[in-house]
Amino acid sequence: MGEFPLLSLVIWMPIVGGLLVLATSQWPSLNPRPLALAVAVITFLTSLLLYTGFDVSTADMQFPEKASWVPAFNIYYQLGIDGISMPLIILTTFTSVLVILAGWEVIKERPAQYMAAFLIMEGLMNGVFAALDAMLFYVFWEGMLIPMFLIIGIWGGPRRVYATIKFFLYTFLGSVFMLVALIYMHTLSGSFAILDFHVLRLGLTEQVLIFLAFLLAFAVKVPMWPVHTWLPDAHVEAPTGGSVILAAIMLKIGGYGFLRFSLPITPDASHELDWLIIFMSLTAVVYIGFVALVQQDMKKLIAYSSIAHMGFATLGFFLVFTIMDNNAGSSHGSVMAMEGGMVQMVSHGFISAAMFLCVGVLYDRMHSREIADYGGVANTMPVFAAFMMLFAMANAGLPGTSGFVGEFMVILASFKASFWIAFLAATTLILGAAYTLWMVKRVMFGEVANDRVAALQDVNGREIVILGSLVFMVLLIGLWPAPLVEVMQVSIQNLVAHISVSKL
Amino acid sequence: MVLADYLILGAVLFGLSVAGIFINRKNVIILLMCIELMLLAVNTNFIAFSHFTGDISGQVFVFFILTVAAAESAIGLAILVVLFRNRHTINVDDLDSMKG
Amino acid sequence: MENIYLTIVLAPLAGALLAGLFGKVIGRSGAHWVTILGVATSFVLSVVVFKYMVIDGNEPFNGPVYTWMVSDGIHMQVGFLVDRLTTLMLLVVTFVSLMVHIYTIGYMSDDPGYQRFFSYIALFTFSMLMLVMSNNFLQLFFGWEAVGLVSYLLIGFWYKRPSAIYANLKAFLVNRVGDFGFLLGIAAIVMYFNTLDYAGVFAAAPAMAGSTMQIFPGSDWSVMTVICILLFIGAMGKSAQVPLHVWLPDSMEGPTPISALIHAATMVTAGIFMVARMSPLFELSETALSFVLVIGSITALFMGFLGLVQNDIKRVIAYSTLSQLGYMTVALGVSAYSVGIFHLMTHAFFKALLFLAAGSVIIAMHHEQDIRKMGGLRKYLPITYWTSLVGSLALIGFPGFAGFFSKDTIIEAVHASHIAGSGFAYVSVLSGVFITALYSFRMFFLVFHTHERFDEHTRAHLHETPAVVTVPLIMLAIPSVVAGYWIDPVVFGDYFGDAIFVSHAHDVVGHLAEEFHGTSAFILHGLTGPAFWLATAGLGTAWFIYTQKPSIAEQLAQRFQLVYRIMLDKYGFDRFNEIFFAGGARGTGWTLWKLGDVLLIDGLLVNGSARLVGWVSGVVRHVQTGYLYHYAFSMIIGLLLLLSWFLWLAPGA
Amino acid sequence: MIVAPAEFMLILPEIFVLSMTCAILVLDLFLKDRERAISYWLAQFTLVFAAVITMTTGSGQGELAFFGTYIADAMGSTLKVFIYLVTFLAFLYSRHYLAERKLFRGEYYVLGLFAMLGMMILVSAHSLLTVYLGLELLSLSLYAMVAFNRDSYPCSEAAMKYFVLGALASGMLLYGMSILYGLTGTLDIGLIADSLKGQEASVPLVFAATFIVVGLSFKLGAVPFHMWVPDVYQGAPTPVTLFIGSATKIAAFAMVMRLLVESIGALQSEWQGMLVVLAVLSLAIGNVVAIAQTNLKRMLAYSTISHVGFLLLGILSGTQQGYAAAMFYIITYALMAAGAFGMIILLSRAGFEADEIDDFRGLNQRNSWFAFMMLILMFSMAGVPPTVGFYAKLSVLQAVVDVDMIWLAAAAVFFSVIGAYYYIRIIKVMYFDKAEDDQPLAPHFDLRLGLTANGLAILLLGLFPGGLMALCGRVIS
Amino acid sequence: MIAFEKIVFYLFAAILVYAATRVITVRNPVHAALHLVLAFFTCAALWLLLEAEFLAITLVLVYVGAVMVLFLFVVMMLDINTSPIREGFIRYLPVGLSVAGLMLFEMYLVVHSRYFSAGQMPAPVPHAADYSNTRELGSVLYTDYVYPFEIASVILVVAIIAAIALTMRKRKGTKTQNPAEQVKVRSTDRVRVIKMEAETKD
Repeated sequence: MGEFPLLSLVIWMPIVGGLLVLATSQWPSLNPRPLALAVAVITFLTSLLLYTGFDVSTADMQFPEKASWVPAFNIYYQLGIDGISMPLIILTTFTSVLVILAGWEVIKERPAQYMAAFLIMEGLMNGVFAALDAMLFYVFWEGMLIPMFLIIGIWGGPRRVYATIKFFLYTFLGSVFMLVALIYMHTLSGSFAILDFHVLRLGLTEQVLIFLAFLLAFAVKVPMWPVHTWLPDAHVEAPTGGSVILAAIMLKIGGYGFLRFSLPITPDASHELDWLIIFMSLTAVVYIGFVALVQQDMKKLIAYSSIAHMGFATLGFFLVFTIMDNNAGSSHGSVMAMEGGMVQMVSHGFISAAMFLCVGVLYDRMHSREIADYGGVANTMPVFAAFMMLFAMANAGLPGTSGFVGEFMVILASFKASFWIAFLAATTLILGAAYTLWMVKRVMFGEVANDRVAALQDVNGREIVILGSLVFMVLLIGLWPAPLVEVMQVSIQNLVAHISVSKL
Repeated sequence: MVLADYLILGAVLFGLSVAGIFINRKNVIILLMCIELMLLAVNTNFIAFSHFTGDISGQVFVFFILTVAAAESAIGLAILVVLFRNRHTINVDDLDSMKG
Repeated sequence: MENIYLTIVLAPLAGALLAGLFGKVIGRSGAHWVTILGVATSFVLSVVVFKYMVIDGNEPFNGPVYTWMVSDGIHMQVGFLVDRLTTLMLLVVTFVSLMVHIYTIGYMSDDPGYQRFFSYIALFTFSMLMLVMSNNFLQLFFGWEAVGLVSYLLIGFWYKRPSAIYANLKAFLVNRVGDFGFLLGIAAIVMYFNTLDYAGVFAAAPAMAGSTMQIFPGSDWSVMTVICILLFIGAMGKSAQVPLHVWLPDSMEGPTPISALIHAATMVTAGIFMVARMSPLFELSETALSFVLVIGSITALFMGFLGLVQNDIKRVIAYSTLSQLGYMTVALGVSAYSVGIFHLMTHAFFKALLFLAAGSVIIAMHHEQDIRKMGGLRKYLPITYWTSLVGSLALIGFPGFAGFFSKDTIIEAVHASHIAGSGFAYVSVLSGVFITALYSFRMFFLVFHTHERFDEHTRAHLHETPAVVTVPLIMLAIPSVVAGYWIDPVVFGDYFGDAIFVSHAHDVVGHLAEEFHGTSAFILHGLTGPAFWLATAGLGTAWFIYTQKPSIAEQLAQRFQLVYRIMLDKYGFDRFNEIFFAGGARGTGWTLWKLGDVLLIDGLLVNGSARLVGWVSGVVRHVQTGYLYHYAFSMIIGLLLLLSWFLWLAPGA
Repeated sequence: MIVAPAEFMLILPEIFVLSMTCAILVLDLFLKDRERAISYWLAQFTLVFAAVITMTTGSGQGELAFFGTYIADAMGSTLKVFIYLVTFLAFLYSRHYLAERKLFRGEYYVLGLFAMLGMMILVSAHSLLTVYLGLELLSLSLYAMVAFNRDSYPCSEAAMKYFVLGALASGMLLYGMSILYGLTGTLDIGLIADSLKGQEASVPLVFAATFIVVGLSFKLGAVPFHMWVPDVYQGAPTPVTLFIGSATKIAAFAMVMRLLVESIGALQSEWQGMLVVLAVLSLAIGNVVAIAQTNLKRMLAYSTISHVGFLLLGILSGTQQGYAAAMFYIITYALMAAGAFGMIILLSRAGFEADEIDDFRGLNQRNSWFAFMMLILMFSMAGVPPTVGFYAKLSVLQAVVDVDMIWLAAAAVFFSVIGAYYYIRIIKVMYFDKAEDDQPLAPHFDLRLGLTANGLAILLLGLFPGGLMALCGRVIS
Repeated sequence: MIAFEKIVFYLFAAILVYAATRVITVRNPVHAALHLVLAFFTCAALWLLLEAEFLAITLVLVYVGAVMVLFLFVVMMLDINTSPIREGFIRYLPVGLSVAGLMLFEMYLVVHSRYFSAGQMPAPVPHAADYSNTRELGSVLYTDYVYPFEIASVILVVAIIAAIALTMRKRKGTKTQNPAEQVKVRSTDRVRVIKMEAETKD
């Protein structure tokens, strides 16, 4: 451990690879796809070394790297991962491979730019998860917007411009206040190291303001109600790969931010304002659940379902204080809540990716996302129907799939906080099933709706590989979440212990 | 005579030039003349200060102001001529092709 | 033994996976062979377990298979608890399932989704086995949801039919409502017991009996009551108790073998099994027991009524299932868990028999299900006829048949119970007997007797169904008769041992056991009881009305038009759900979306602020008039304001 | 009363530039039109060699020369080098543009070099008098350059507006200087600072400071003294706009440093308030009004105004760090502005000005490399990492937060979000819209090279901002 | 002596203010320019009072002699229609006056404050009769202020270049001969015989 800059490799390999892929666009005869795939696969394999070399018994940052970067502001190129960030990095590298594959045939216009954008974004996202310097984090965090902005804008649907500008400005607005908060803390601590921020003493008012700044940034990213409205638009207009990355990873970055920044840096403010987060999360579960029910666009429906699912993650993260308050200071259960939130994030990464890829499979053939244009797809695409069914069930949180694990843990823990929180959270069992399966019913089942559906071709080998690998992950986590929970256990216990102590 | 008298005189000239800019909305030349008035106010200030502090540098400054102002007038009028050739007017109201 | 347990569970799963994933490779016969082999293995091994556990009298097995995960000190595992209760369930489930598998070969022989179907039913068996063998709540929930999933797949098996895909969605969602409560119940258990294992929970439960919690501020609720009611809500969903029963009749949209499987051995019995399994918890809360009792009574009686007005052969049986599930629930409510399970078992046999027989009729009638278009089938379908008769007699509790023993014991147990609601329950179950006999034999007579109401074409092709269909019928008819005689050890004996816990105060079965003097005495006693006479009366009434004077039925319907309409409307549950819940949810969703998201958040806040900025921009840019003097004014006024402001602020001003 | 020879060494860059300019002026008379490139190459040589001189003779300590009218210090040398650099870019980008429009005349380079000389003088001024004279040398040259395309009406209109307002601003500045002179009795910046050192801020001092701030604000283009900016940017020939938009901003920064910080730094608490007002107004008006623009040059003008708001934030913090941040900001901004206007030049051709935003439609299809360069420039202006624009904003915000003006930082970032909209609109046009203009884009090699270097510099400085940041910090302290 | 100085000051100050007022109010730019000349003259007189003889003379020579002549030249050359010049004059007067008045008021407050009072800055002792303001200025101009002086010279060069570059142009109507062309000419170039068909009357 340590010597070899594995994290840097995972960050920069795709970026450099992406630039190489971009360079191939100068020679139109070159096919950029194999190169892009190779880069993604190698990155994924490299990232697996992070898992194998990971020490689950410590909460310390592992694979550390540190180099001076901007001495004038004490900014370091400082990397390291713990049990919270490691699964997310692997999720990123894994999803990126799928995304490259998913764009293999459909993207005919400027494929090199497309592939390059995804690879570069992969590196940036890995950077977000690995950065231990707040400014480095921020650079990756914002830098990520650029490729995504282009992906939606260039390869997106008819309203792509509106969607992508909305996406960009929304997230940009969210993050700039975080920047101010980071700068403020730098002023106090003289350092931009996140771990220094964790132990930085802050008064309550300061904490509340910093918390709110973070909240805006992360809530937009997650997204939490009521700053979620960019997501349906962005998802609907983005190309399939864009939706996948957006749902599978970008949203996780918001959740990750809560764990890495909000909670440990401003524990007292988090305590003061946890009702707000819980309220917003439950609203996401219930309100968005209802809204998802009536969507007529498949991608929009899945986008809304993403919001609802991420509500579970944020709910899990912020239950700790209510649990302590209602159980005479005992935080027992909050580790489960937080782990549940994390598992939910990882699992949602796979499931939402799968759902968007499924919609992508249909969209590639029919060029429509309207539920009304479909019906009886199972007749012409039986294999696809089986995949879709499985992912829909996972989306509805069926035990045995990964979708269940996180929800289960969060609901169990939320009962400790309050019956009513658990009650509202558990409504997802009904709502989640309702909106997902209703969509499945209208799209997949019934008589063949029209000639276009009748002409559909079932999934090809490439698509089977993509969906099959997701099936594997979804079932693996669903049937045996222990390895996933194990890697984050110590880190989360450490986090809970840290935030249980007031900074005042 | 006290210093303040000269300063007030300078202020009056300055005020008049400001008023002139406000009142004259048509002719660029009058605007230029108002600016000359303003410079006159400044020069008077400098000379008065120079006199009352016994420091010659104020007068040197005025010397350069006069020099520069002359050069400035030359360029200004040259631009005016160019403008007139292009547009056949120096009416300020007509100089609004760029706005917003 | 552990390997045996594992094999019991995994054999059907292997069959399901083989048939499902490689259906094209192994072909149609390959599909039924692998699945039947899987289920048969399970059945044989279940018998082995039965011998090991019951005959050899070994201790129950309770052990983990693997650790699912550990979180916050709570070990979540997949593991098996195999005791006598489990053993009984294993036998019932695997046997009925095996029969259904065999039967399916015939029933589905023409269907293009043959392999898929076998895969599903094997998976169904797997799920149910996981459920009954679980030693913890996590796995229980897993099996719980898995049967929900497979029932969803099976009910919607004919996914082209709008009614089928409507029914399966409805089934899944209604079940989810139950699961909602169930999951909360599990959460409550984790909160108060910090474990998911039955053993740990049961051990700690008595100590928790007195604790209270506050759901609404200021009102203390017994923790055990809350837990039990929440768990029971789950059971209401799976075991189709009012008001979560609405999915069950609609589930008839699936192929008939499925109806048999769902209604007899799997799925609906899960709730009953679960409550029995949780007896150590339910015993701690009389409130919860009363709740169970009342719900069960309502279901038993009122769902029976609906059976009277149904004309679809399978629906009649479906309502009878509802009603019988009510009986089982009533048994649970009066703490007669063993009786409930016993009825579950007998019911599994005769109800599977009835469904398969109905399926046989349906095959013969070329998928005609309306009993008004049948009649006089006795001579065409002799085996079906006789087995149906056995099933019907068992269902109505005719003395000597399996149903008699279990049902009569339930009635007796209710009679003996003193917990709140038992009076109402007694009336309900007694009246239910009459109703059951009435609708059962209404159907029986209309199908097999009376004159033929079908066309020539149908008659020409009418013949007894093949052996793969009739053999299971006969195989099921046997236990439908003889299973009842097992009452002695199972109910009154010490069959269940520690598997079921009944507190002394509620021990009605123990009370009955004192009066039990052998099965023949029990039959004789039954002949004198009101239940027998009510059953006979029902049978007679059916005979009279439907074979002798069919006009009476119509007159009754005319006379009590309101009642008839209400019953045809199934008490309006469906309509209410459709309008209030489904419509309400869509309306809520629509309102929140259009009003909240589109109008308020996006329209007003997001696009609104964008528009505002744009508007301000458009207005402010006009300050830049293009006129030189305005620019000069701006400078001068700027200077003036700065001067005024900062001179005002300046020290010494 | 004798000027030591060493002092001439200090002003060697100025002397060299002046001599070369005069040489070019004379030489140009004898050149035929097709030999005009000689003037161009000479001008570029002048810049390169001046940079060499400045870097070799540059002095770390502040050394006074010519009786205190001139100061040679590290800040001055650094700023001068960047001024050469930006001027170099301006000349480089404008060469073919001018040639295509028959404007390729020696006077352009002579005036440009004179303007640059004015900037150099301004940067090294150590007396109110040299500040004024440097400013006027700069301004007069610029007035002439704006009107340089004398057959163009917008040019002359822009020049007229620039001239009148510039003269007015000079008058105000001079008035402030006169009062300041009266209060301190000296024109020497160092002596002024000395005499104010222990002094209480008095009403006349604030009065003088206000006039000086107004004069500076005009030069910077801060609201409400910004009105000339959009019109001049739009009206002037693009190469001149480039020059005004980039190099002069560096000079203006130097002027602020010399006049506000070094002379009346004692009044910091007084002028800080004024700068706060100006900064917030500039951020608000600049960003908001830019949204409504359709002309790219005009939009960039408003964007300049908003950037000036940021620059003022750094200055008003009143700390070394803040000044260094402002310096970093203005240098990087000058590079960005040079690149952005360079892109307009790149897309223009004889008879066609690519100064409307719509002219950038589908640039990614026509030439993805330069679309990418423009993308970097726009994101840098918006302050999105990993471009250098982000660090510029970061360092300025850091300075503001350090002096506990967090609300100001919050306001600044808020307006920069609004500002991001119009930058990404350019990107939208380039990447998401279809190209209407199917003329092949065949820029000259030197232009191509220059813009590529310019764009990549923005990116590389964004990845490794440490060096430049440290340099700014070092030369300010 | 003091009284005389006062009288002179107020007299010239009054004329100056009057002339300045006329500059901004007269209709005809030529008149305005002439009033400006008057203002310069009176101001020069006031500067004399301040013992700035050289600058006073320079003002008259440079400004009145050169700059104002240039102004007048341009005014007349451009031949501007004077009628619309005073349009809206009355309308803008109140705003203009109030802004100017306010500014004047503030300036008055400042310059009249104690910092510039006689106590703070007493009138200096008048110089002896042999004092030469010109010598004084000259002695510093080429020593202390040699650097600014050089800059000023550059400014003047710029002004020259700029003025020429902007305004000098080849006259369009000018006719010039090219002897080379004339020599090379051939007869065929001079006369071309064109064949035409005869026109017929219809």
